[in-house]
Amino acid sequence: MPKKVMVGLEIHIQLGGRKLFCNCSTESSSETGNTIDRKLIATTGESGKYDPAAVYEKSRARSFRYSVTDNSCLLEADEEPPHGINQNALRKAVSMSLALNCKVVDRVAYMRKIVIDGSNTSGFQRTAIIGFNGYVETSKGKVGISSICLEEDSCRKIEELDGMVLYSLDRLGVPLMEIATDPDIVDGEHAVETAEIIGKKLLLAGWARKAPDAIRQDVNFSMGFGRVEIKGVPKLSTIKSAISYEKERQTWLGELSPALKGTDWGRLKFQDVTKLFVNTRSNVIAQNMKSGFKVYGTVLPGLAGCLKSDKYRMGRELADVAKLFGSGGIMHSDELPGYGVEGEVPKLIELLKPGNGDGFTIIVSTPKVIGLIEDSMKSRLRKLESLDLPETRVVSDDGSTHFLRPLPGGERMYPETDIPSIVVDNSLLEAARKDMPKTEEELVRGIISAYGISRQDATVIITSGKVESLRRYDEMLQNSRLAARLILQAIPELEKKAGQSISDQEIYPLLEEAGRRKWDRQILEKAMDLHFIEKMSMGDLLKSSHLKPIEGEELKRMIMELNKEEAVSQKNIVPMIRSRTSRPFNPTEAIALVKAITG
Amino acid sequence: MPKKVMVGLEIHIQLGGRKLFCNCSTESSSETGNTIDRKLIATTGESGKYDPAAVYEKSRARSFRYSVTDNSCLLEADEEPPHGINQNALRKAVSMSLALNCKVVDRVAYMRKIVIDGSNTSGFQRTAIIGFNGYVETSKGKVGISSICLEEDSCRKIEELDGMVLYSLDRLGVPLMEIATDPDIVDGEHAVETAEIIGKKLLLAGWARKAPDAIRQDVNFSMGFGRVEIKGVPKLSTIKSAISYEKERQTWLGELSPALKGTDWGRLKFQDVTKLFVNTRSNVIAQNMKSGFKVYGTVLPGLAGCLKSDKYRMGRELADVAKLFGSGGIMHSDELPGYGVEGEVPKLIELLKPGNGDGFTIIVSTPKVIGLIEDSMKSRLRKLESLDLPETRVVSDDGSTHFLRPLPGGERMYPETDIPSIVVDNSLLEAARKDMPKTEEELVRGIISAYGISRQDATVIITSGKVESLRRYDEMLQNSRLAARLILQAIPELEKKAGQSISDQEIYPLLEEAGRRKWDRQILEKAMDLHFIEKMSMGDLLKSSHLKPIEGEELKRMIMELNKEEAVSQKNIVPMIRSRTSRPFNPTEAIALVKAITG
Amino acid sequence: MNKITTGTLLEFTYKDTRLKGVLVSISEGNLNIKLQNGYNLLVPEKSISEIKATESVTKNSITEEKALALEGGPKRVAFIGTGGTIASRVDYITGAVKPVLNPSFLKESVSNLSKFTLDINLLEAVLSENITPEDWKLFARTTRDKLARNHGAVILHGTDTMSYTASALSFMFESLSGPVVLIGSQRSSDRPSSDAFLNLEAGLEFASSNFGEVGIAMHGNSSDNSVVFHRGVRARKMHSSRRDAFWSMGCEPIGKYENGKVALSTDARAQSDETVLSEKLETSVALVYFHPGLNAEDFAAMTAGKRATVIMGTGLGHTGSRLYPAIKEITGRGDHVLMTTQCLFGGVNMNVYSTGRELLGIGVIPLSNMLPEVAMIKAMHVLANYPEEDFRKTMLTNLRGEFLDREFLWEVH
Amino acid sequence: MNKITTGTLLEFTYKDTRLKGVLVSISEGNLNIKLQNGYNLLVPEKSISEIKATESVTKNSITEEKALALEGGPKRVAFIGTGGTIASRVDYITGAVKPVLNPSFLKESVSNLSKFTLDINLLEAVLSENITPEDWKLFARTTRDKLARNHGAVILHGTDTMSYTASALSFMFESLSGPVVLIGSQRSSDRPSSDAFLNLEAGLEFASSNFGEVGIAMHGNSSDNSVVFHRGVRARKMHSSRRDAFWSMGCEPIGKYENGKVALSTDARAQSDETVLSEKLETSVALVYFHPGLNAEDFAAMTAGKRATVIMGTGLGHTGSRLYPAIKEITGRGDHVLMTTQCLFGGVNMNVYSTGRELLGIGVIPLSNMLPEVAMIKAMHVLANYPEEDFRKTMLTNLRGEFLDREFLWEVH
Repeated sequence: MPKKVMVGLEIHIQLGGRKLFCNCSTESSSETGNTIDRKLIATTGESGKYDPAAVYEKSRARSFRYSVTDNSCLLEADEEPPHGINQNALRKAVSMSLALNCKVVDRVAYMRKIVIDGSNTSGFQRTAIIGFNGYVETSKGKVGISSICLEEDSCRKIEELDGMVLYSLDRLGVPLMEIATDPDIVDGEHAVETAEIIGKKLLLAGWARKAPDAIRQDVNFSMGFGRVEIKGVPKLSTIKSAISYEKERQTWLGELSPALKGTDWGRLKFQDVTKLFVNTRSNVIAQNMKSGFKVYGTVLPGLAGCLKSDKYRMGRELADVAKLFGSGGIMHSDELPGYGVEGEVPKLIELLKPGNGDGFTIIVSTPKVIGLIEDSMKSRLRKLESLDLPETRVVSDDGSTHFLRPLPGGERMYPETDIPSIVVDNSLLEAARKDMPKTEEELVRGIISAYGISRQDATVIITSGKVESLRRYDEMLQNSRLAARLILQAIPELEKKAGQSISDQEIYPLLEEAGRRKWDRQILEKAMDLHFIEKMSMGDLLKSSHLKPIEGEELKRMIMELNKEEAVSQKNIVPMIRSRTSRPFNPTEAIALVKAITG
Repeated sequence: MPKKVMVGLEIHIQLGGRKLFCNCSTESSSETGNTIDRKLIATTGESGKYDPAAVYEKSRARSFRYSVTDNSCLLEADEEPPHGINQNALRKAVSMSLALNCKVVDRVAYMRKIVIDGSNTSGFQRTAIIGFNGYVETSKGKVGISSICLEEDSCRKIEELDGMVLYSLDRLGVPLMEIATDPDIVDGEHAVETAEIIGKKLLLAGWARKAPDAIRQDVNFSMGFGRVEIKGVPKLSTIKSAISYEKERQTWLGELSPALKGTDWGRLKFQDVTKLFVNTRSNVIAQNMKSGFKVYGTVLPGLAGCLKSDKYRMGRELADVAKLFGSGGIMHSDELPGYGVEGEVPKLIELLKPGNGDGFTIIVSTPKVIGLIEDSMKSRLRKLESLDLPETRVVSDDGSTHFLRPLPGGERMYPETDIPSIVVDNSLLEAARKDMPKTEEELVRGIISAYGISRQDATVIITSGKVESLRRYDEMLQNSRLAARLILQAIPELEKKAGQSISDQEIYPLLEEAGRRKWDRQILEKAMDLHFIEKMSMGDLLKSSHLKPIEGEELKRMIMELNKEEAVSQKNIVPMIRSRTSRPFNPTEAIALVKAITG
Repeated sequence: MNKITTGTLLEFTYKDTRLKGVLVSISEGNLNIKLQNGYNLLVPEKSISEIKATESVTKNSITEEKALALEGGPKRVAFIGTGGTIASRVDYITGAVKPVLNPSFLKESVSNLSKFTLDINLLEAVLSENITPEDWKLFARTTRDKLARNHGAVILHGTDTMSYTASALSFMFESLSGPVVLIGSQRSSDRPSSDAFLNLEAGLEFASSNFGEVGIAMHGNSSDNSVVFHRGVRARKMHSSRRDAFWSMGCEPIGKYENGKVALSTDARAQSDETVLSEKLETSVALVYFHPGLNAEDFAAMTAGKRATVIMGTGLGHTGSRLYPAIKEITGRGDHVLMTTQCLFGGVNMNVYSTGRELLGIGVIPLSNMLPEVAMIKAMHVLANYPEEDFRKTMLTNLRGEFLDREFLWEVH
Repeated sequence: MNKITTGTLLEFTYKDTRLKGVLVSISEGNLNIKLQNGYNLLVPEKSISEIKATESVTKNSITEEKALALEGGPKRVAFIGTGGTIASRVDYITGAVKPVLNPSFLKESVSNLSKFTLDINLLEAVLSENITPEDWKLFARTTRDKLARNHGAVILHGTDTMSYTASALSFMFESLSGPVVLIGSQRSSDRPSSDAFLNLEAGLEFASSNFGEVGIAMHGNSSDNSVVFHRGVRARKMHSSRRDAFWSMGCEPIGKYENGKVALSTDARAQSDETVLSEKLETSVALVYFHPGLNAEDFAAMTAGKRATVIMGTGLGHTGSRLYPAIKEITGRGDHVLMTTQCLFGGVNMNVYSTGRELLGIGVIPLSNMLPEVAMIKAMHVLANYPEEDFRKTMLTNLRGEFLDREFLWEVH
């Protein structure tokens, strides 16, 4: 009988600013065009044994190409030791530990976690425990926080080519806070709630990178058949569907497993059946054959009717394996004839000779990997048969989960000797305590008092994670109302007009100039318009007459002239001036002038 | 009245082997693809004055691109000081000095001769006097040898682009022996004879590079109007025609000059007449206009009828100037209408308003250089008017000579301080004396005794300048007859078959292997065939069964088998074996075997 | 506390939390404990309580037989360990590094290992920064002995002073019956990204190729796609951490390993019928880095009693005139002063400027484009193995390719 | 013979030949005579006869007024000469080099000269290899005085020690009202191919740009198409003879002059309102090149009495353990030992290997990627201008860009 569902979360949050072990920015604006090619060799773990995930990766024998970006240096290229730890990131991790009621370690000791899928150029990820044994209050009781780690993010995968994976170095080394809960979560809704509570703390603190993938969740799921780690759940809503998918999957596997016991998996043996498909009407197979692929077929012992029925989905389990080796998937006996494969089916049966209860399948692949696929399918079937389910899975947008690789073992972690251990002393603890994420109410009050803006504006700024922007804008402009207006109104309008989002990095140079030249709102907004909509360069912009305000005598003259054309009034003067010039002017001044002129 | 014609020769001979100041070979097999771009700045000479040739070159404001070759190093790139002097080249220069009855200097002191046409990356040519005050006997008496210098050769010009000259570094630094005669030569025939006598000494010595341009002559001509230096006369026959061309030219200039005296050259003033040519029927002008060139026209004061008449060729003198600035030439009033320029002539006359006795001309050029052309033409006409004729000229294949640049002055030479002066001591003199170029008879006898080959073969080898090849071949093969056969027969046949010449550099690797493996003639010639005709690589060649001789038991077996097909005889056996295999065999062995078999 | 030995599985309370883990080490009052999730925790001894030692776990340290040979394919290569990152394995618990005793574990990571039969001699491991001329002699003798029975040799060496050792062996071996290939690694072999594996793979191929030189086989660029062979007397470590730290100074490497194949330059010296070793070295040689702050007293102190002094001069081979009296003193007493350039690229040419000519005048020997470190080692070799009167001539003779005949125009950036 | 003075036109007989030429010089028994065809002949005094001194020719040596200013366009640049190839003209008869006294002759060869008004101060010429810290002070004071009246300054300097001077001035100037551009040349200005002209052209443009750093303007490659501006504290002469001898070590130059335009990196420090000079220097600083032959006694001799010792260690910053007692002795007495790497590229990181950790333990200060020579000069500056207790902190603070924040992955060959 399946036991109680136990769910734990691992929430990963990228911190913005500088990278964890070097001085590179967490943001990239370009690639350099340089690439480096590398291989990673599975090394034995601490006990002289190879890590199962590593052995598995080794069997895929891929090489890796890294695209060098402007926010990477020799460290990301694995060409120099870490420079030391980013003190800001460390303080934030300590703050978060405190905020989540964790114990903070006395010494931070970095570890190397072996990862040889190429996502780390070093072949390991550097990670350290900062806090442990905390908790967070939820509507369904306390959920324990088992650990808070501060680690380096991995490379961003760009594409997977034949035997070669292309990664970008831009994300490698971004500080990643990993918050792991105990398996105290009882269901999908509870998982979402827990994630939301933790996520909001971070969001309010404004520490996370402003990027779509800045927060990623992993879900640890178990119902008695071992822990399944579901990687990279992007949205909160997906957590729920992933949990329910996985629960359903493990449930039917539990039902099916007695029937599979004792099957001779050795009979799963691919043979080249390409000749049967010379005149196939399946477009996908025909096209693949044209590209030099072959078609292989095998009996699937005892799997007839379990591959794709009302209850069972063994086909998917096997397709997951096929896909990992670059194959598009499989076509199996529960769905054939179909996909344009019709006439071939009798010939396939004749050739493969499935026995009673046997299914069969075909796959498009190459001689180079078909042996690996066969081995992997057999080993997978043995595990499923014995309900030995621990593994790493990946989630699709629809919440379905797919086999990714075996779970890594404890073998894969050993000390990072290049980084001396860091003493968490009182000054760090104090700084962290000061910096602790505040509640929304605390934040709102802080913003109001610091910047003198309305409660409503402050709340919007806080919940949209724009506190840091407000601080920087205000620092540059020395005008907190203008800074708030930019965030709440001017920039969103500009983005709408431009049809694209505008990052703080892009707007800073303008704001710096605005502060230096003491531009008022009109000029600044005009300048933003010219720069982002009319694409005027900063250089030209600063020289442009468009930004020279009409004021004093000049404004007066213009009003007098307008008055000749049509009688001006305090009411019509502003639109009248606007229709005449695109240069900025102060409406108050114009109205005052009209008042003076018209008496 | 023109005075007596006086002719002197400067004979330049490239020496083969290593370059003069570095360890690069004098021979190049490839370019590296790298280029460097340089400018040269006219510097003041020793007296603080600019050299006239330098000033002239400066007015052309060209930049230079150098193609880096495999036989160039930092020295050719003007990126390091000379390594020291090539002792072999120095010895040869001393030998030649002795052979030409010169005094040899006690100390060799290198000088820098400023040259800023880009042909030297340094902007100067390094040169030193080795011998002076010698002579050579000719049928018309002694011709003095004023000096023998050992200098570095200049860059090879590849092409001249708009404002940029492309040179190759391959030739730069090749040791160049410059033998200058006194102006004792009385006519063209005498010049050819003198050149031949000196040339043969070098040819027999085998020191010259084996290259088409290894020997170049300059002719110094004067008949009372100053020294004209005619550069780069390639063939002996051209010497004669150049001298007679130049004599004729100076003669008519002498006749014409009184008539030109006092002409107001300031009236030569180009104006843009492009609009007259919008619908021209001259293809060449139309095409140039399409490429963005303009047409300019000017009056040529007092030159009507002198431009191209039975006696006078002032048109050529002006065309030479135009060509130096990238223009195709000129079209002048003595040849118009013509070249498709017809309808425009009246309009040109209307526009330019030539006075009585004035000619006019048009030229295709650009606004950038037309001013320079105008200045140069005026200054040239002033010189011709006053019969101030010294200049550097260049010769065409037909013997005609053309203005190149003003003669360089003594200003342009100053000490090369990077090279310490070299003492010519007794050991050097002795070595040079031993090495002195021998007479043909001495050489023939030496070759016969050293290599044991026939007088006839020795003579051919000597007169074709192959003595050094013979020495090297013999050294490698340890077989002087085979070496001689290669030179006299095998290689010429191979070259004919290959349709191209085969250099010693290309054949050395094969000969080295042949010597090491003690190949006989058959195998070697087979190997040469495979390598140069069948283009088999050296690696494949050495592994090839083609080169394994058939001998002993194997040869015997083959003869026995052939005997079954057709009765073998001492007469037919060689062609029979040849028809059966392409592998080498020893005909004498085969005949002996036939003898033994047929008894 | 002290009763608990490392390797024991502990249960203990730390910050009100009950934890379980293996004791890895104790230092400076901190327990280093490996938790069950793989993380190590550094715990101040005084802040833990309720310790319970549950069981003793077998220590996972590497225990292996010292191997003398590793049978494989027909190519016989001597495998000599001297220490360094490449000849070590990491203890995955402490992160500490231990010398390799048996290279058989490399079978998994060095793809061509089975092509070779290794004749193994792992010398006592020494950190390469601690290597002295005495060690060079040991390495040389070991190599000579091994070459008698093998085609070539690979020498595992720390990268810090690898180019010095390569220079020294280059001079000490008058002739070689096969290649001697020094291999190091810039990323330790515990890392999946270590350069050790490809360097070893290439090193074995170089060592079984047909030539007779001492050199260094390391990555040619930052990618894992080629390894180059630098002539020992032209190699220099030019980056403290990159894989391609070693450069052939002013010339191309003489060998390249790429796509499983070795390509050798025609420049590579041929192997000889026998290996001849001249192991004597005169260590009384100074290497002086000239700079504006170096005064005559400093110079005198650095060169006192030295048989030869190699100056890393400025530019084309210059020093301040303030050193001339001290230099004259040295040449006057019959000892030698040799000039190289601290620019490292290009050579000295002391004819160009008056300073150079003056130094030549007081007996300084200009060493063209010989590298300063190589000059120092060559002086050690020449002083010990050649007659005193031949010193100058021998220093100026190109014995092992330490002089470049030509320097090509390459682009620097 | 001795009665004939140089500059006299002689007729004489040499080897039975009657020759005519101007006597240029007499040395070592040889007359150096310039013949009428331009060649110089070196004639042993004893082998000539029938000498006739015909006339005395005006000596063609350069005689010029020392200029104080050169009026031109509105951009005011100080023009400071210190010596070196670039600040000299050749005597075309002897080939000897003389200091420039009046830069007006440059008008012909430096195309943009007329854009500038030069405020000239030609200091007594000194060969750059003879420059000492005292000279740096003179250069610095002169520069400060000139900056008060000009936008920026160019300093003509010999290339041998130019990077040392650039480092020294970088530290000595706490702030600068404009750029200070050191310019040298690798080909003397008598050559049409001299790099001096383009370097000067670019140097003047850099000196009139808006930033406030000390650096070196020299060719960026072998072609005459661009000149780069190297930050003083990151520049090093890396080739003895090439035009592009100076490299920005491990980073891009901060400025580039190409097609008549200056492009500055955003990295370039802004100019300040005023120029502040801290000219004091403590010269008791040693620079020690560590190598396998360096023993503890040598080390002790080189560092005796020095306030600070900069070690050019191996790799990531190591020395042999044989030096530890001597190092401890130095740190024990309160003096300083600083670690850099002889690799020159990359930095020291003394946490990676045990050797590094031990050296840290005995008080060695690791200087990351600071260049060794720069470290030595910075130590001179810091010892003289900061409180003793701030030495370590100040050495580790990035004062002038001497530390690289990041090193990019560039390809080396």
